[in-house]
Amino acid sequence: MSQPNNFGFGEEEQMLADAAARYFAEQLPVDQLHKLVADNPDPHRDKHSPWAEAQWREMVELGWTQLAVPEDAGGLGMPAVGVAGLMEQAGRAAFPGPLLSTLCSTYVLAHCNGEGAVAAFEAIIEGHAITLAMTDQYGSWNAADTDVSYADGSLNGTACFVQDANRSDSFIVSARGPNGIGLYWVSKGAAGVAIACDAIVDLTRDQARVSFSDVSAVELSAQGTGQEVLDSARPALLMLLAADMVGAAEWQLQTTVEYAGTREQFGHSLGFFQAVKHPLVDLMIMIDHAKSLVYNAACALDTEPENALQFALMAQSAACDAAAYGCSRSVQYHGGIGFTWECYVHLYFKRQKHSEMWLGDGAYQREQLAQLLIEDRSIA
Amino acid sequence: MSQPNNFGFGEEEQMLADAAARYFAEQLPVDQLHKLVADNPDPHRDKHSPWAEAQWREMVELGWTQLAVPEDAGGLGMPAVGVAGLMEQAGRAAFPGPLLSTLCSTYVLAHCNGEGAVAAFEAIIEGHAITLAMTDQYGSWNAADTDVSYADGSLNGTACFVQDANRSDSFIVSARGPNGIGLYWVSKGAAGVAIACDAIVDLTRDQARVSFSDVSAVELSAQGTGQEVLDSARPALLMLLAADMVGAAEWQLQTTVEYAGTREQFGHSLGFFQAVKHPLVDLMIMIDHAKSLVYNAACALDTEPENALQFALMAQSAACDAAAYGCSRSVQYHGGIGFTWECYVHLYFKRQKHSEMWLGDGAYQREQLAQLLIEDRSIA
Amino acid sequence: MNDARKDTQEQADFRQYCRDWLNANAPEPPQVRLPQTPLEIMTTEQMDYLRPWQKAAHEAGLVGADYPEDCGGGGRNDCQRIANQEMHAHGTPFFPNVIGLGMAAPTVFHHGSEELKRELLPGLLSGEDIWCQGFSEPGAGSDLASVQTFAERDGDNWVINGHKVWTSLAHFAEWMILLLRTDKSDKYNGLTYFVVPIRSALGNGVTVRPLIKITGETGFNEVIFEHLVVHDRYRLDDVGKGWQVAMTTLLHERGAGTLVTPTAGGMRNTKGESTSRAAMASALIALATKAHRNGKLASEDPVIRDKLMSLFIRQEGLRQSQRRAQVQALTDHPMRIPLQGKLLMTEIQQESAALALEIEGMASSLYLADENAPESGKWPLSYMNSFGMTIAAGTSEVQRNILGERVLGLAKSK
Amino acid sequence: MNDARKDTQEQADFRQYCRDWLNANAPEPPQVRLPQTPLEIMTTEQMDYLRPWQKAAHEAGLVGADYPEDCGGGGRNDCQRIANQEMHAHGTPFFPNVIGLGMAAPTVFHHGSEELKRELLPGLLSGEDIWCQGFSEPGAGSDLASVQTFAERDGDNWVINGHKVWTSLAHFAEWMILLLRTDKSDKYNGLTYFVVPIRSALGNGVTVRPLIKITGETGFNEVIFEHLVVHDRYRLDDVGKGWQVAMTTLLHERGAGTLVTPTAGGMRNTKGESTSRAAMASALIALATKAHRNGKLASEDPVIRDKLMSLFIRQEGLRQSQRRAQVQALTDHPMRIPLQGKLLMTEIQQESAALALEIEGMASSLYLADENAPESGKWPLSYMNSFGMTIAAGTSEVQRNILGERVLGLAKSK
Repeated sequence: MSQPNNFGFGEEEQMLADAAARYFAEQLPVDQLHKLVADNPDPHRDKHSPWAEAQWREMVELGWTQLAVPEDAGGLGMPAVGVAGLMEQAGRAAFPGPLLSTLCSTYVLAHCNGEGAVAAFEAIIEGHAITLAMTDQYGSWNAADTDVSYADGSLNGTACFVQDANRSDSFIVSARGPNGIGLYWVSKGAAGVAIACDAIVDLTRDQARVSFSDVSAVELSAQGTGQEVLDSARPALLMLLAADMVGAAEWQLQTTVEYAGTREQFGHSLGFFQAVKHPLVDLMIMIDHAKSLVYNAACALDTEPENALQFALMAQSAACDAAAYGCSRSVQYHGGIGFTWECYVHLYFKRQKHSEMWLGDGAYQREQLAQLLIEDRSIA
Repeated sequence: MSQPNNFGFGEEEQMLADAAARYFAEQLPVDQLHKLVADNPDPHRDKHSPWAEAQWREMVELGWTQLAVPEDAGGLGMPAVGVAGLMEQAGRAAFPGPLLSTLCSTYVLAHCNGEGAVAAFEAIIEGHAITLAMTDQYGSWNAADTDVSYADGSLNGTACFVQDANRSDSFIVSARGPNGIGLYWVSKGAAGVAIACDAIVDLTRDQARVSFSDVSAVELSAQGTGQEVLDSARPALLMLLAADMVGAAEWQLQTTVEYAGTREQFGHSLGFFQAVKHPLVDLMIMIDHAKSLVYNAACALDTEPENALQFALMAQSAACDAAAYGCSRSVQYHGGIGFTWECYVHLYFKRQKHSEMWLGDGAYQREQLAQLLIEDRSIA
Repeated sequence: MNDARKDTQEQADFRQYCRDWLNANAPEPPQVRLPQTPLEIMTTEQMDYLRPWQKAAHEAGLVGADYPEDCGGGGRNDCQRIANQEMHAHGTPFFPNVIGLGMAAPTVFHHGSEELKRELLPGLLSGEDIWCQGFSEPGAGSDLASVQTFAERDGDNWVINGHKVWTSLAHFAEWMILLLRTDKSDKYNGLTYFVVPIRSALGNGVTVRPLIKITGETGFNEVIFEHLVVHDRYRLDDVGKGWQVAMTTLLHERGAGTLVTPTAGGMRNTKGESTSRAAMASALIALATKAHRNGKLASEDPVIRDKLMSLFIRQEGLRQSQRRAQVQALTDHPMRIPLQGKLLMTEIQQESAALALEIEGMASSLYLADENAPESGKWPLSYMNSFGMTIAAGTSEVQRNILGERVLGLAKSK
Repeated sequence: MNDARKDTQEQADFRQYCRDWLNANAPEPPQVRLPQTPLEIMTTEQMDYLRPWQKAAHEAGLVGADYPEDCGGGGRNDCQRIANQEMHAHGTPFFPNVIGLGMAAPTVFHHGSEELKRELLPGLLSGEDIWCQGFSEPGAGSDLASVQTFAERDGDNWVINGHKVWTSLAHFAEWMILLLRTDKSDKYNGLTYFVVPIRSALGNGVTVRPLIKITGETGFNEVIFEHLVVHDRYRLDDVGKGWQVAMTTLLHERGAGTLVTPTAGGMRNTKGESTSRAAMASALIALATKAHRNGKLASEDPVIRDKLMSLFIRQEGLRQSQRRAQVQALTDHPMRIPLQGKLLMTEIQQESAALALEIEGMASSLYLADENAPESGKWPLSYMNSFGMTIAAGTSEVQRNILGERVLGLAKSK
């Protein structure tokens, strides 16, 4: 290994993380977030979910949305560990907007060599949000499984579980052609594109099925090369999602610890009781592991890409475990109040359960890791 | 299902269980057991392990060793649930003798139709101890995996992990012939039999490799029928072992609860602390599940054999879980004293870890059960 | 399990009667969507379907079978569980007056005056009067003895002021069981137990406001008392004995009381779907054999299989333990298994729902209103609702304390 | 991870020096079988191999690098961890004076008189004097402050009576750090801390008796004091300040102290086998690719794979957390990660050993003396020994209290 001791987390990265923490605390505190996204509790409410569009615009102005765009494509070329720091803060704020999607798309584009990639980077720099449309009807975690086909320059089929579909300006579509998987860029407004919102549990996310009917598309990565691009981008995607989840888990821990410190029962604060104290300690440890593994994975992206996949799988597995435990314990220890809509805890509960599944849960990451470490015996 | 509500546990079974509990409490209390089997702590001591031979003789007199021999073979034909009650008490006493082996052998013999089976039953009635010699060098839990071969009336090869080898009078050997697996009966003293003791962790057990060199053997079950016999006997074997483990786990629970009630730290008994109290409650629950499932499996052997396998797999899985947790918690909560040889807790710790592995651990049973319940969809 | 094997003659006759009656009279499946449990009944349409069913079952003698006849019961001996078994087997809907039947009835029966029993129990058993429970308060959840809602004596009356929360069914309820403070100087001996007619007092000392659950559904409420006047005849047992009376309520809530609660149906009411808890893991297996996970069926994933079987075994373990608890010789402490019931049922349900989400994978993101949601979004809903169960009626943490202290005899933690 | 990247010039030079010295001077593998940890050294043969190694490493400056020269140290700045890294990388044996280096030295250094430091530390660092620890007593395990072994003042001397247990290495030790009660009326302020020459007092006020562990091995002892007379100059810090001094000891034991403990080697001493804790999961993977389980390799069993990877990830998580703890900006509480170390290392080790038994299956029944035992019976031995680690030096339960209270700020449980 040849990673710097500090994960490459220097002054610039520190400043970004601090700025992001301040920004979210001021511009989207949790009471405001709740008002924004949880105003209507009815499960049968309109499927279009409200989001923080104004804050997204401000982030564009701040340059955060183009952080990961390489310098030679006109972006800021921030090391991945810095992007992780930002994403962690966005997760901590349960940010309802296409930041994660756009950053994920950026890392996919970085591995595309089609001409379209340059234009897509330019769009991001201009403030466009781009998202990935790659998942099949079964929610497969193998990005090469797609129900969209490509032939004669146009796309047909449906991508499911597309994140931020309504909040984004365009899609990166994975499609199967006669020579294999290719990646294509499609504007949301293009003829033949239809978006059908999903009614989802998570109140901070937006998800849809996106159908393509003879949609003409810009090639980002030629037929037969798409799988390799997605494989290369996977460590970054996992790392970014894990960073988001770690931030959200920290919110869950902190909020629950604060509640346990004030709520009294049987003459003591809840935190006095080992049945509460010890699980909260275990949660803290799980979060610490996940966070350290996220930084390690991010640092590997910057300095030892050959190890990035294994480290990203570890980070995501740890983040999923921390998320699952954090969800369960934050509601349980908030007691009756934690079971109500008015308590903010449910926002994070729902976001984390969603995140746990998006790129594959912990067990899935571990089996992927086992294939790397046991079959290949490539233990670091 | 057509089981009686009380698992068939009637007066006679109750009397037997009570008598066994009294017998062990009087004739082999744990301090005496420790003196008998744990006199020499040196890990490099002689491999021959001391055992409760006198008590075994008394059990023969009491008729306990022939309880499971069918009435038409001259035995007592006790329902399986009664045998389970006895085995539970033997496990609770960590009995160092060939009772479990002989009862397991009895249930194997019950499915053999060779002439030898009659003679073997007679031997058991006369007080002989018989054990199973069926395991290959890898400790395979599939009883048909054997390293012993049968040809021209004689056995060659080695059976490993043979329980009570030195404490038994004869072996039931699983051997592969040209037409498949058959079962054979071999006296310990027969020409060509060699016993090499294993140096094992468990102080209450005896284990050896038994080698056969041109040993002539009595046929119990003809070539090609052995697998079926072993499959038929498997529910009984699992149930008996699980009963033994449940009894031992109850000892672990009770002993640890008593210690937690008396040992004081920080001005309270250990049991005051939820970090001790709640895990002990969880252990109690695991034991209760395992015990109930053992009775259910035993009752199924008597009344609905078609369901006996699935219930026995459940019982053994639950017993393994309770054993693993009971081992870990009993030592941990006995603290420094629990880590010493003089504290009796280690006797049960070692016995349970041994039992957990003998017929397959919890995960193995669950995969077997999944094959029954998911593939066959034969859910009760 | 053939429950009939050990029936007395009275039970055997009654069992046959129940079967015949159910075959002829069990209700048709409803036109409205019913919630997963009676505590979540939200609409009058649901209530209008369920109330007549309880009334009919009561008239036929299947509800309150063991209560005396002058209390509206059947006057039978240990026959309620026969009726329950037959109703479960038949897959009938559940009864709407769940708090009345399970908690209020035995409490009134054990602690109420003869007059009060005869006044209240018939309407309770028939479902004409729905009941709710006023125990929890914003500051008194697990620590029930710290309730602050106060009743002040005023001649033959009491004047009640305070705030109760998590009161399921309060928006339908005619009556409420109510634990109140009558002496601020003594935590345990300063409590008194009342039954209070709240419906008639709505807007006149009583306000019922719906609370919204984490799921987005309503189903429980807060109830505010402002100078509500209640006659002393609605007091149960002596002044200052409220804590003891509440224990009777809680014991029955935990399934460890002396009177068998009339129950019908289970999680679901439609006849096709299985109605017992035992079917929870089977439902998961069925889900796993349909759901895709990582390119194959979830039921083929060995890690999922292992978890599924673990849950299945725990569920069967619970069932067999409850069977074992019926045989005195087979347990060493009469409360050892009964006191595990609530803890295990709710935790198994929670873990089952969590595993269902793993099985569904990304499809678990889809909720009730999504036409593509597996099983109509039932599992994310169940998972969220499961926390209501591990929190309410004694959190899992409190249940473990009770087991450790009462059964294992360990020192009291609080 | 290239630890050299951020070295100061002094560190870089010292690193090169260590490498050169180790290449030339690291000891040959021993003829005797060494135990898994220095706390289990049992025979003089083992000691005769290990003591000269510590002495040589000390003379070369690799032990005590950061201690002042007049205390027998190297007088360097933050160089001990450089030496440790190089010794780990080289796979040297461990040092026998583990309690001396890790606990006694920093305590004497922070609380002893200048004279005492110069008297005791050179022999401690060189390994000439082996040290042991007298904290635990039969009635004082986790609750350390309730020690009863009493020291009574007698002019310039103290007279000691009482009983210490679980004292590893006492049978080799020249010196002991000793927490004693000097005032029975005040639990915390009635303690005083001493260093005591026990070897010279054997048979004359001090008796050392071996205790046998659950594994059948010896390795720790009970120490009985009967009227042992110790001069007041061997007291550390003030009378009544023993609890505060003991905290210094425990902080260093938990790896959260200010002085880096000299450590070399790891679980094993042979050069071929990896020497660091980080290799534990790798060792399990290697085991799983050899062990048969249910007719195939254990490494092909998906449930085993899942557990293996979980452990591997936790282990890497701990390692990366310890790396993160070095960067102040990346943690919000300076003790948050350091205080996790002991808890996690010991629990990961325990779970690793438990998983190893699952991987071995029935072969895990075979113990040290069995010629067919996988890896010479190492794993059942490790599993049993692991409980020593989760119990000693603050049980896992106590560690979780400490983390919950000091880091999360929750109310004190005790």
